[in-house]
Amino acid sequence: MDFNLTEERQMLQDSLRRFLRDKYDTETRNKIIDSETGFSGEIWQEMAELGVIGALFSEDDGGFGGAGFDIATVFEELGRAGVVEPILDTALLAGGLIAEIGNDTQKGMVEQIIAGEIHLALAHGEPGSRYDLSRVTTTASEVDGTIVLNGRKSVVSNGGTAGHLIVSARETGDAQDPDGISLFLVPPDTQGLLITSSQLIGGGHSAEIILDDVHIPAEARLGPKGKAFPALEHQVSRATVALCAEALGAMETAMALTIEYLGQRKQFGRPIGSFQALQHRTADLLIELEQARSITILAAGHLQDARDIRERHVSAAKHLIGRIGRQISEESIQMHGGIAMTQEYALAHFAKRIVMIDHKLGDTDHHMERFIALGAA
Amino acid sequence: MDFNLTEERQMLQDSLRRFLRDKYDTETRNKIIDSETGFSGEIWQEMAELGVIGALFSEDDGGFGGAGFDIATVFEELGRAGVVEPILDTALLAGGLIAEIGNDTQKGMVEQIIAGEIHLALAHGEPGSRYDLSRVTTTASEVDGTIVLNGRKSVVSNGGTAGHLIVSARETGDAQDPDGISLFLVPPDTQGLLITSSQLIGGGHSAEIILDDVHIPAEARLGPKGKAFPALEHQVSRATVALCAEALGAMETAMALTIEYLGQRKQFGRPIGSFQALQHRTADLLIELEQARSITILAAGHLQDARDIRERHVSAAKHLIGRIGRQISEESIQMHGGIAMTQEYALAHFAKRIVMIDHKLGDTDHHMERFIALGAA
Amino acid sequence: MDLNYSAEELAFREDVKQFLSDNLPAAFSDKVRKGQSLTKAEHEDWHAILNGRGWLAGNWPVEHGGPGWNAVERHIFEEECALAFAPRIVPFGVSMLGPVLHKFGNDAQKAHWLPRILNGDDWWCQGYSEPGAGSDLASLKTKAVREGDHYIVNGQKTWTTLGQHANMIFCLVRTDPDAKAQEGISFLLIDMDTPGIEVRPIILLDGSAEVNEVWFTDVKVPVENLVGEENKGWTYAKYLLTHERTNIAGVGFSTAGLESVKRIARAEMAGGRPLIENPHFAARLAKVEIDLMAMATTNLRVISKAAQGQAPGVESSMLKVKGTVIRQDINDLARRAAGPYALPFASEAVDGMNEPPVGPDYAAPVAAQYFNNRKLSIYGGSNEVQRQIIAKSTLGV
Amino acid sequence: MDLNYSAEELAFREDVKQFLSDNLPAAFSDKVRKGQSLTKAEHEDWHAILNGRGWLAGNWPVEHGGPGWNAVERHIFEEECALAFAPRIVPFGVSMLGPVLHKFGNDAQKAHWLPRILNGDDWWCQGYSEPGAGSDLASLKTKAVREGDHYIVNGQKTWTTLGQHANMIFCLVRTDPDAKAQEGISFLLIDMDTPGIEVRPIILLDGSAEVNEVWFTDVKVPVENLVGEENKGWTYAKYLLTHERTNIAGVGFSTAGLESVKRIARAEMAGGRPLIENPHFAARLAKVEIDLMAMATTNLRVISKAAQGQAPGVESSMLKVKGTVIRQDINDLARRAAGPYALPFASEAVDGMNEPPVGPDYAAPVAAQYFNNRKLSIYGGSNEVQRQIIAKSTLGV
Repeated sequence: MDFNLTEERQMLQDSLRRFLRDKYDTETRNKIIDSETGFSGEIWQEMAELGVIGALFSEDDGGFGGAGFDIATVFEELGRAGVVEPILDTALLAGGLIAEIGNDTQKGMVEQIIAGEIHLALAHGEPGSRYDLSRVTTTASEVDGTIVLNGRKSVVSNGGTAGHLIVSARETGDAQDPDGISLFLVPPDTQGLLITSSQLIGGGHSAEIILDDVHIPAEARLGPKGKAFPALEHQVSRATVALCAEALGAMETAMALTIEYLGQRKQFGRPIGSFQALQHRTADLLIELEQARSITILAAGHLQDARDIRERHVSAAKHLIGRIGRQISEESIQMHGGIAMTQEYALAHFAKRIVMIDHKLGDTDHHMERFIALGAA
Repeated sequence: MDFNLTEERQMLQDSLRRFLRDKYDTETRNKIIDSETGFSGEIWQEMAELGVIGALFSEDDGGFGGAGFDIATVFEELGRAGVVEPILDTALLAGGLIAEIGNDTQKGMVEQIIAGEIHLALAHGEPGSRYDLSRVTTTASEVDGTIVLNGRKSVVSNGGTAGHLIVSARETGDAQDPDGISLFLVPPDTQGLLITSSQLIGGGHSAEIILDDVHIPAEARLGPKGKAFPALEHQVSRATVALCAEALGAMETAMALTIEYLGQRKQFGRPIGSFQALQHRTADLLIELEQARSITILAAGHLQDARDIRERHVSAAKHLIGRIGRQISEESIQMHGGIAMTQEYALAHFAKRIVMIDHKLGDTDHHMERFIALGAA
Repeated sequence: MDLNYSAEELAFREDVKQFLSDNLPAAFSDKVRKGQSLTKAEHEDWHAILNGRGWLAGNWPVEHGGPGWNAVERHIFEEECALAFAPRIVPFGVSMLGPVLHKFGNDAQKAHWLPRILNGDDWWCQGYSEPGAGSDLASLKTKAVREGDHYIVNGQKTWTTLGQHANMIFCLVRTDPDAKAQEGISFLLIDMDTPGIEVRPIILLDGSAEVNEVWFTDVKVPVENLVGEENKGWTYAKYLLTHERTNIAGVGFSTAGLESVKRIARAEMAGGRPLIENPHFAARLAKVEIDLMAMATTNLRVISKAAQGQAPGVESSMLKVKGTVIRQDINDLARRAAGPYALPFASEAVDGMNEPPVGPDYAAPVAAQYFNNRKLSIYGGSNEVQRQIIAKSTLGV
Repeated sequence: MDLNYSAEELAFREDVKQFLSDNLPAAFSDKVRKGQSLTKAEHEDWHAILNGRGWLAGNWPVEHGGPGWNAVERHIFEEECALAFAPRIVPFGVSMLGPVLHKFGNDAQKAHWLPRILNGDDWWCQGYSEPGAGSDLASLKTKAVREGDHYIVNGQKTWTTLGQHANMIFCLVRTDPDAKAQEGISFLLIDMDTPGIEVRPIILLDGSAEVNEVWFTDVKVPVENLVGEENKGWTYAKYLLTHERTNIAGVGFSTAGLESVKRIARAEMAGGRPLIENPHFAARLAKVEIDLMAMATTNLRVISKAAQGQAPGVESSMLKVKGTVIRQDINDLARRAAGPYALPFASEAVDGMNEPPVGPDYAAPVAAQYFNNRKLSIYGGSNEVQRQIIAKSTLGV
């Protein structure tokens, strides 16, 4: 049993933390958020050079990490600095799928991903799918080696700016059936794709994507026909751990800002941190922050275990992060008062980011139900 | 709209409060709790003379009240004083059923009930029924004008000391079917009845009752054959409002004791009520106490409405009382510290009584589910 | 005890319903339902419609042009407006300044300003809060120095809601710098067009620009714009804070909000069934609904006492805390119910732009409203201040 | 990072399991599982069994007869004991007095008292709390006045757990009445058979009689029973409070408790299905289980640091608060799960009487345990005191 980071991860954490502390303040972030693409190519490139993306892939895939604790280390720092660049979409969701089930040609993209040269998005969610991972109604029909996609994908993070889309579509089975789902690599300029991009609360962009008779070659299929679900679930669980770690980092910053503010701000002639009611609430938040840290460690540590154990821990983590995230986010704002409501004060971003993570890859109730179901199974 | 008590109810409240303040201190109560029957016949008689029982019956039935606010007025006072006498079982559950569906002979008992001369119990719950009111597996079979009862009744409040039992049994239908349930007046000395009494936490006694070929005459049936459920549900809803009001009164006392203690008790050289963390928690409890009062008023006020409206409000009330009850009970103990854990300090009884009410006639989750189901219907 | 409204009250409720059905423009209620902001002109139109019926200033006495409602009637009116998704009455002139002028204004001030409020000639805003003064109003620093028949005002106000639309501001200013914290404060009416005033928007975390900073640099204010006595402003401010507490429980808003959540939860599918049938979501909904049932009854108890002439005491603070917690819980449920579609940022939800929304209509405003309404427990005397008031009045230590 | 136990640790865990399976009397674990109290003789038997294996005093160094375990091994032992429903080791001699004597006792005291603790010759109890002194230990009033080679002790102690079984008590007494609050306190060992000592049981709200008041009237205590220096007792008490914090998180108890709740919820039927399938109950269970998963990991993080020689800081306070809240939540679930059968009062659950239980076995103790364990957040430094420690160490104000 050892809860210390390895030397390599410690170095990556240190250098990433230093880099972001120097480069990523609230003003910079707000400019990035309001920019055309919603992210900074420059920052992206520099993070790639620091090894941030390579740390998310195993050595076999050309990276130098890829384990749960690598993911947690990177995303805790991204969360701590409030980074809005969609590394999760490119490197974990799309990149992870290519590395896991892509053929040798497709896997050639991983090197470019690690180098920070290409951006990807996973177009999976649909208007009616909510958080059900196996619900896919977009269809893929194959005729003479050509595949035709029809359907609609919703709230596709990074979908408007990605150079490559991975689109899920159903080849067989009912709408909810895990079996029968395939993944396809689709260039965004393919005819029949209508992509409408919009800003997300808390940073980043997403796209609504309509697929109207989109023709792609059969070689665009990623992995075996209709059997993509296990890989999808696996990569989503890795991304879910990343979201937990990101939220953890963001909560650390929210608490640090709150504690600093409680010490500085005076009301009725005393620092507000000297008021016992706020002290005890702060203590409760600090306790919950440790709970959030522990459940993230636990999920990261079980990411390489068998499916049921892995998913049960991941759902436990995302549930608890959602629960604690709401508490820390709301309490940080409340204990600050009005200032926390302003866009130009750092906390505003962190509070939004933490709460909106509850809307990504399953919310706290969804994962609680899943935790219960996995335990009963 | 008028939230003032009528003059009659105000008088009853005043006289009952005065009587109990004089007669019913912690030492007295603890002696009553540990006595053979678990209640004081003397106190019972005096309360009957004050009109406490008569206030629970309508004028048509020989009383002078019987409405929701009469029930709430009486039971709030009983709760405030921590009274353990099982008036609810005799007067509301059993007495209410006799008044509602009894024939003229049976109704003759109401006068005796009001006079405080007889004690009754409703033997309805069974080992597997939990809080499901329509689950009855005890059977009644009629042969030649004689009814034979077989089954088991569990946690029958006042079942060991009542002079008359009302036993529910199934004449037709499945175990969960509301239809097919009848009620029978059974003298406790009838052959085939095995009654084992035990103490309840928070005061009072209950009995486990085994019915082994218990023969009773057909005239012992209360109301029409197999059609007792609506009356049962109605009287249980009246009793549920009584429990809510009792819990409300007990919570008022718990808060009063807590507030008094916070002002007196010193720690680190200051009254502990001057510590802001406790002040804010006290404020939250006082807010919830008002919530508890309001939901009780609301349920009492809808007790005479149509079934669905009535039951929806009653379930809302019992749910909220369970939720707030736990909070006020636990927080009162916590803010007191060790002293609250001792039997001889008044709070101990109130804390227990409040929490154990959640185990009577449906707990907070049961009533939440019922509230949801009644809304969806 | 009687939980029922009287026949007169029920008839009045029907009147209000009918009036709203006849006179509330669908374009306005649509915007409110979708969480969109009204333009200045739309606000003014709605005020004019209400004023035409004599119902703009529900808490004003008849002699000043109010309808003479008691607490129950005011409650009925507010509740029906909320349920019909009517725009909020902009409170600064009608609900806040009005009562202060009724009680403390001189005859000239009453004659001049009160009709202008009803007629919509002035758009008032509030200059109370200052940077660094949050719930501790007594520590404010904006100074007014008497020079001849003017005050010269210097300082800064903040959290000035809708100040961008206003031509008038009522301010608390420090007129005696040597007095103790709560003394030496005066209540001034200031024309926003006076040279030296600058209004800068504060962008909030939901992207909205509804609050402002107002800067005063050597602003000349005629002495006749002083309300009441110099250095007694704190008294008037406290009085106003009490009057601001009308409808503090927000029962109508919560009731309407809960209906919106149910609409979303009926439309959203989760695991192949409507979300509203999901037991965990249904449980969250039921708990808030029951909390609201209880709180609405507490509110009626307070209103009923007020209609009988008893002033509400600590109950106002209780209703403030519970009322805002319930509204925030409902906002939280709405964002949960919307699922992934809560993520896209819908700028029109808050500042009146009109891009087509991403995803279902109902999802567009929910996250912004959730974040924006974090303010409910902060402003108007934070919930911490309210808890302190409740505890002090009970514990007495 | 590595969440796995080492091969040695796993082997040790197997050893402990095997030992418990071979040596823990079923009659004892049965009583623990049913929430019944052990008799004095049963407690002593269990201590003797553990001592026979050298495992009675897990936190004692080898030189004094301890097994020399590090924090991880201690944790494994405690967890396995809890999961096997082994009786708790009575902590007063082994976990509390022992470490104080190791560090502050003189050689004679060590030679005399330590073997007697291991051998079960003495049953120790604790004389810290006094009426009116709760979490504020420094305000204690029991006096010890030196007269020749004795102290004369007068005063009253309370909350003395299992004092009815004890022949020895270690006490904090005031030896310098003029010193400031936390000074002038000494640490005395007192024979309970000395004339002038009276033990009176305190009946708790669950009917149990496990705690006592102890009255001292002119009790003569030989000066050689003073531990360490006169007037330095506060230092030793603080040291002891730290040592009392071993297993402060109670992970094993909570894990075993959660299993009990699941057993009840599988057996209880609600609406025709096992209660554990009821979504609302399942949700309560899942939340606590997940809280416990996280807290157990925090606990391991602290233990792992401790095994590496780092002293736990504010984490102890965090584990105290979260650990007790989780245990209390589990007690709350157990009482809910039992339904109406939680109502009957089962006196054997707490004081060793043996009436047949009403209803299923599992239901008998749950309500009493729920009420009894309200103490968890009160004693050992109340959760309020712990929050204060956490806040102070972070906010520094």
